[in-house]
Amino acid sequence: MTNKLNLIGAVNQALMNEMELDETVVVYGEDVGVEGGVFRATVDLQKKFGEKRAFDSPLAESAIVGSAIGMAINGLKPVVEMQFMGFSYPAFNQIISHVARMRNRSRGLYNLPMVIRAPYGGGIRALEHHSESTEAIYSQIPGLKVVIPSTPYDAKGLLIAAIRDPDPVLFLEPKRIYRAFRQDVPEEPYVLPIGKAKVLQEGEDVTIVAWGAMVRDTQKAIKMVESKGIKPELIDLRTIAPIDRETIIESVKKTGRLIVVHEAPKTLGVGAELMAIANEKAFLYLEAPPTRVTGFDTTFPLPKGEKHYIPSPERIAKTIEDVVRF
Amino acid sequence: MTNKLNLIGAVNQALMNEMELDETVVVYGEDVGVEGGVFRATVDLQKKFGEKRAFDSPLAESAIVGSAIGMAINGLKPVVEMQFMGFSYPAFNQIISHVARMRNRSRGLYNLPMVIRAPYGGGIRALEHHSESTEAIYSQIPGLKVVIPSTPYDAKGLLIAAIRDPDPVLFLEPKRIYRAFRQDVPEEPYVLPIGKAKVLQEGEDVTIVAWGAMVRDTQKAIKMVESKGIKPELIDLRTIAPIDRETIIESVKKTGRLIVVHEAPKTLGVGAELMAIANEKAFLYLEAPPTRVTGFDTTFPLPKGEKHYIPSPERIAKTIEDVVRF
Amino acid sequence: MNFKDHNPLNNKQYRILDFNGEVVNKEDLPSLTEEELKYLYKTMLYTRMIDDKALSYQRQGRMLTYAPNTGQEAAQVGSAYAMEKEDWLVPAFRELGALLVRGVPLRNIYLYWYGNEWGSHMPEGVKVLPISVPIASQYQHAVGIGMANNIKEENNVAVTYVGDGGTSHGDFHEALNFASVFKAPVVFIIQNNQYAISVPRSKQTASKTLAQKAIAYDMPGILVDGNDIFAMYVATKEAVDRARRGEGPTLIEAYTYRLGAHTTSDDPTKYREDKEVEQWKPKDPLIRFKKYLLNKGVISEEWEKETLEELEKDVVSTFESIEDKSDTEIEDIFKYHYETMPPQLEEQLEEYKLFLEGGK
Amino acid sequence: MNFKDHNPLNNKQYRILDFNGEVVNKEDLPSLTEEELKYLYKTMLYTRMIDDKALSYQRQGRMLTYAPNTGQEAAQVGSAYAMEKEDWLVPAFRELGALLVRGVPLRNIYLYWYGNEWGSHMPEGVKVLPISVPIASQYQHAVGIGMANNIKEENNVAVTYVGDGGTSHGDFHEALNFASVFKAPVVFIIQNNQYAISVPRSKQTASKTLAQKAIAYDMPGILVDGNDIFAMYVATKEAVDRARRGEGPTLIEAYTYRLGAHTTSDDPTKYREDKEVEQWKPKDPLIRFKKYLLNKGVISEEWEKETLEELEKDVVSTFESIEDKSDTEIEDIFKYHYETMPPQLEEQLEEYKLFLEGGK
Amino acid sequence: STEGIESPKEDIQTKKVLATPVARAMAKDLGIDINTVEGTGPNGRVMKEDIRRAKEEHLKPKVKEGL
Ligand SMILES: Cc1ncc(C[n+]2csc(CCOP(=O)(O)OP(=O)(O)O)c2C)c(N)n1
Ligand SMILES: Cc1ncc(C[n+]2csc(CCOP(=O)(O)OP(=O)(O)O)c2C)c(N)n1
Ligand SMILES: [Mg+2]
Ligand SMILES: [Mg+2]
Ligand SMILES: [Mg+2]
Repeated sequence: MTNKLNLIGAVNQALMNEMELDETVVVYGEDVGVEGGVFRATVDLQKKFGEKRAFDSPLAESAIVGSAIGMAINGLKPVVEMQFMGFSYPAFNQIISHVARMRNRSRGLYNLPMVIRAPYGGGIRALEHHSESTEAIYSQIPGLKVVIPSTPYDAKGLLIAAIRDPDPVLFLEPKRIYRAFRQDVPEEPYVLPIGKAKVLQEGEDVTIVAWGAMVRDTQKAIKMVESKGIKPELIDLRTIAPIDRETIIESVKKTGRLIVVHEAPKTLGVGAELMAIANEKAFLYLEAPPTRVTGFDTTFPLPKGEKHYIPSPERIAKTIEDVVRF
Repeated sequence: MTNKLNLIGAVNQALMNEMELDETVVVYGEDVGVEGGVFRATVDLQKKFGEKRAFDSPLAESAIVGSAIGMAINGLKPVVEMQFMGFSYPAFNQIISHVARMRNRSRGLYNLPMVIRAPYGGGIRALEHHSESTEAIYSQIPGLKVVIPSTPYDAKGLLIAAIRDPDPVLFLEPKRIYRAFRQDVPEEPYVLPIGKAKVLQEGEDVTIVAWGAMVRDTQKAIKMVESKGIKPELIDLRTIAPIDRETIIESVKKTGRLIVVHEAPKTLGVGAELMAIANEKAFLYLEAPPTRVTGFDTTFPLPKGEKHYIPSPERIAKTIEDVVRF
Repeated sequence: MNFKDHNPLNNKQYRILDFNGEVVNKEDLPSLTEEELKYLYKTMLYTRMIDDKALSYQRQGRMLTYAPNTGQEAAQVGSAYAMEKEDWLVPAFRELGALLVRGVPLRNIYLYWYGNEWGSHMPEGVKVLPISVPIASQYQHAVGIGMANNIKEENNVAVTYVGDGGTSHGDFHEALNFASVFKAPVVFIIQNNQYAISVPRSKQTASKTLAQKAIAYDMPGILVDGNDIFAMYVATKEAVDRARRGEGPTLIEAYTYRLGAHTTSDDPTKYREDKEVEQWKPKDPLIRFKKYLLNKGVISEEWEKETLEELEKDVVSTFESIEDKSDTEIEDIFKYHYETMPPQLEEQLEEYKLFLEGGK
Repeated sequence: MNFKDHNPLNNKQYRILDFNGEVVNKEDLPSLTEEELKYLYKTMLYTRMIDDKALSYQRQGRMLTYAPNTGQEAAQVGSAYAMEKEDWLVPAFRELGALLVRGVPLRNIYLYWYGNEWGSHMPEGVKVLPISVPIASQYQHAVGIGMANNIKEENNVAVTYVGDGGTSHGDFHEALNFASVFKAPVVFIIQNNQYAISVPRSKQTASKTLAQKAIAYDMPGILVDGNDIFAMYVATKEAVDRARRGEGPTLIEAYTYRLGAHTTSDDPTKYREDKEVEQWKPKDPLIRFKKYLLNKGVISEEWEKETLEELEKDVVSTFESIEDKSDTEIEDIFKYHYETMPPQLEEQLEEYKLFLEGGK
Repeated sequence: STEGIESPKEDIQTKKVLATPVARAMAKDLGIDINTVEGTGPNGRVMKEDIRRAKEEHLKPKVKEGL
């Protein structure tokens, strides 16, 4: 059986499925219980599984993550929510100093099968701190996995995989497309592999890598350039850490060209790493400089400026043309 | 008049000079006052300028940085210390959400002329969290400047520049070389430009970019390869954010080759950004793939493993040869 | 009044006006002129009006997310009115009444919620920090302001606000601890409006009162009826005076209620009973204060009607003066990150402008 | 004993043995067997011996930075002894005595301070978390362990430690608040050894006691003479029992003194008077307990001498068994970051091994 | 890594040739000195096609060799 679900619905169903199957899964965070999350990702979990397994916490991100560490050590699989990625920073010390390090610190004794969920990215005309994309910060932390789905189907399969993963996973949900479209999503639980990118569209002229909400904008851009005879290959990175280098490298070797599209600022964004990888692993195949289309090196603007910030399909399309015609 | 100072002495003198000249400069942090800092960077400041301007704070990094924000808004120039870079993370929310954003948030009204100092990097056989190099995390935050000196002379000039800078500066001190060597340092205050890299050695075969303690290791590596007729150009990046692209690009155009050396993990390190810049700005000049010599994508090991982690002169030398012979 | 007489462990609210606008604590009744009383009430009406209009603009799709203050006007206006010209206000994001008292023009406020950073650019001489969204983080800024006052041997005070939810945050604790250690002249106000979005106060912390958290720092802490403008004014005044006298910080819990939604994106019927809201409605701080003022003959229904008309005009014209004219200038996105734009930013700005012009 | 009888605001230390080893609170004297008493004293001696040897190895350049526990043995051993087999210990980094009581082998402890991660790989069945260096962060892990116990309806308790300095940290506050809201079965112990490196307790916080910080969470808080092993044992036992009964968390301030340096890198003469140290020396928890045990005839000087010899042998042979044999295996640096090494790490490991072999 | 291609470094040219890495790789493979190839790309950049053409020209019998 499948249902037409949007991305937030798929997240909710993934949680439902796993809480049903595995009673060690517990879900908590700010407004997660009674209200079911400010985006309704956790709606009905408390009704269905009770206050013990889906509950509201006090307003304290460090303690949310810090307590999840203890829970994970003590046999549970906590799935905690940071209400927005921009409010994950009070938990930064717990994440970098403990979540990512406990397994190595204890030489494999204490693993942390926990998930930190957070809506991320801009484009919903929100207040300050509600629009940022700092995946590059988290993706450089050894010991942490970072996953970003771009469709309802992927969201469900990747979130279930994240919950079942023996290692801690930061699961970032592109809030701009929470309700953008629906897809057939199987009712049953299923997993998609963490650490594997997905070739969404084969092509030969240029490799384009995107993730999260930017996948759709990139698809729009591709539509624009296809009419001009350009055949891009589109890869949805899906896992930002660890990066699926194999898929990227293979594609770049084929096309000789790489464009990375992300919403985050340019400097030290994930684009830089993908460009570096292309250099290290496919240098002699390069026919044009690996390139990035990104947000500016600025704070994400308040709503009246945000349309400038997020790379538009037009900006992406222009870059594709530039790179292909290089 | 000059004195032979080591790097920590130069830091101390820079603070002395500025506190003398500018009574709005105040220095505080954990163990900063009576003790003069666990590395003695702030020694005698309290004696000289009193408890009001150099003092111990409670053990709370977020409040140290958070209060410095208020001070800076209220007319002072706080220079606060994070005892180690690995303990700056509890302050991460204050740094990314406020320090870096206050000026833009208020459209130029509230600037924050503050400095956050922190010893950073490994190689002193220290406990966990005492050896890390996470400059890439901070260097990607719009609104923040990140400076790393590699010599006593630079340390003094750059720290004074940081204190006088109208914008917030994260000043990272390579603790491994705090006492490694002495240099003639003028007693008088002087500034070196923030945002400018320094060509330490001209050469034509390959551009090598390093900073902090890795500069010296790179110099050792260069000695090794020079005997083989290789002439590297060595650039000390000095300011990690914003990067002095001009100096890098000019050099890469000349040599056609780029190697970045850093102690931080490879993935998403500053090396990736420099490689990306080389691609964007000097692609057609590249005769070999831009390359990096870095720490592993792991947590910095406890002392019995640290010798493996930090790129050794031998590892660097080998890479230079590989790249030049490419 | 003396904080010593108000042990927060007794869980008794400090009050001057009761729900009917009767004075129950004559001794502490502040001596304010009629002009001042009118000003206070008018500012509360203004606050309410700004909320009401913002909500209706929002429903019409003319405004973005907005966080209303309805029910908390006394806590905001009363406390801020205790400040002096040179004092600093360090708000969270639900202190509209306090911002108005401290001289922030409505234009700024609406610009901010309308999604333009210029809203946080305060006019000359207005010592108010921008709205702070990361919960409790602003408490530490106020501490730093206070510490700087001590260092500079200046006499100003910082007044800062947080919600009940914010008391759970680490930054709250660190701020109070710093302030007490450094005897920083800071007044910490908690607007306990009983909810942090959907999470009720009872789930936020197990302590009987939020004011009692002051005991952890040997700091005076007082529980105040936050819907009583006189109580808020007097308690804050005493705290401000203490701070100015060099006696250090104070924690004030303003016990109040968020009559509206958390923000316009929120639907409170999901997590609280209408009954509860109904019970709080008669405690509306405007009703209470109005009764008092009518009784005293300070205002009349007439006066209120005229005032409301005047305020409405002001609110409507201010909103219309920014509506559809407040798109962010592209340069502004780049220009204010550093005193001088680094080459990277200049390049990005240039490239983007070229792109918009359709050029290479 | 009942926590209600020990209001932390009174600033009176809970005590059973006085400085001379005399029982001053007969009622609360725990009924421990001679074997138990000997075990406790022996463990204190062991702790002291491990410190002494580590310091001398360090001076000889055979050991790295080490954080001594001298003076705090009663606080550590007494509290940990109140735990049951299935309880969790969540240490900071200065709880050697507690680790020993909970079954952490000295080999692990020395390996850790010798700079090898295997020191934190606890043997099967030892429910002790690794040493936690980021101050106060571990308090939250203990809370999570406690919350999990509630969720799983298990009966275990988590006991966690922090220093006086750590009470200033945001994580401390958030942990206590969470624990009280969720009634987590956690015992929070503060080893107030009067210093955070160089910063004295008086500069750390303005509160009279650290125990009174419990009031902020409506949690029992008790100030205990931390150099009195019985008081520490009894107070912790009551807290552990309470927690196990589902009555929630407790905060215990162990009032003690760090007789040694912060770590071997620290020189305390820079920031404290010898006089102060001298005043504390007679309060050494070992002296007090020994007097009691000698008086009671539980031990003899003979027994102590023999025990010390035995312990010294153990300590020396353990240290020598790891000395110079504990270099980190290269693979170990890579292998434990994830259950399965991602290709990047495999490649980096391979490349590095190749490099070491001198290959390409 | 550097893909193991071994060849001694060319003499340092006073004027840098502009070329894409793929063109440099082809030149190397085909034993062509990229510095002698005329680039037809933007700003005289040496492209894949230029190397291919250079190779073809290189293979063409030279006129003066006819006897
Ligand atoms: C650090 C942080 N975490 C989460 C949020 C999201 N958030 C915005 S308001 C709010 C509730 C705040 O409650 P309270 O402190 O009681 O203030 P109130 O909204 O009631 O005025 C939350 C969780 C935030 N802004 N900052
Ligand atoms: C978050 C953090 N900040 C700073 C440090 C550096 N540091 C290590 S121990 C210490 C003092 C701790 O004092 P206290 O909590 O009293 O414990 P004690 O050392 O006395 O046992 C400091 C500042 C740290 N480890 N973690
Ligand atoms: Mg400055
Ligand atoms: Mg609230
Ligand atoms: Mg201490």
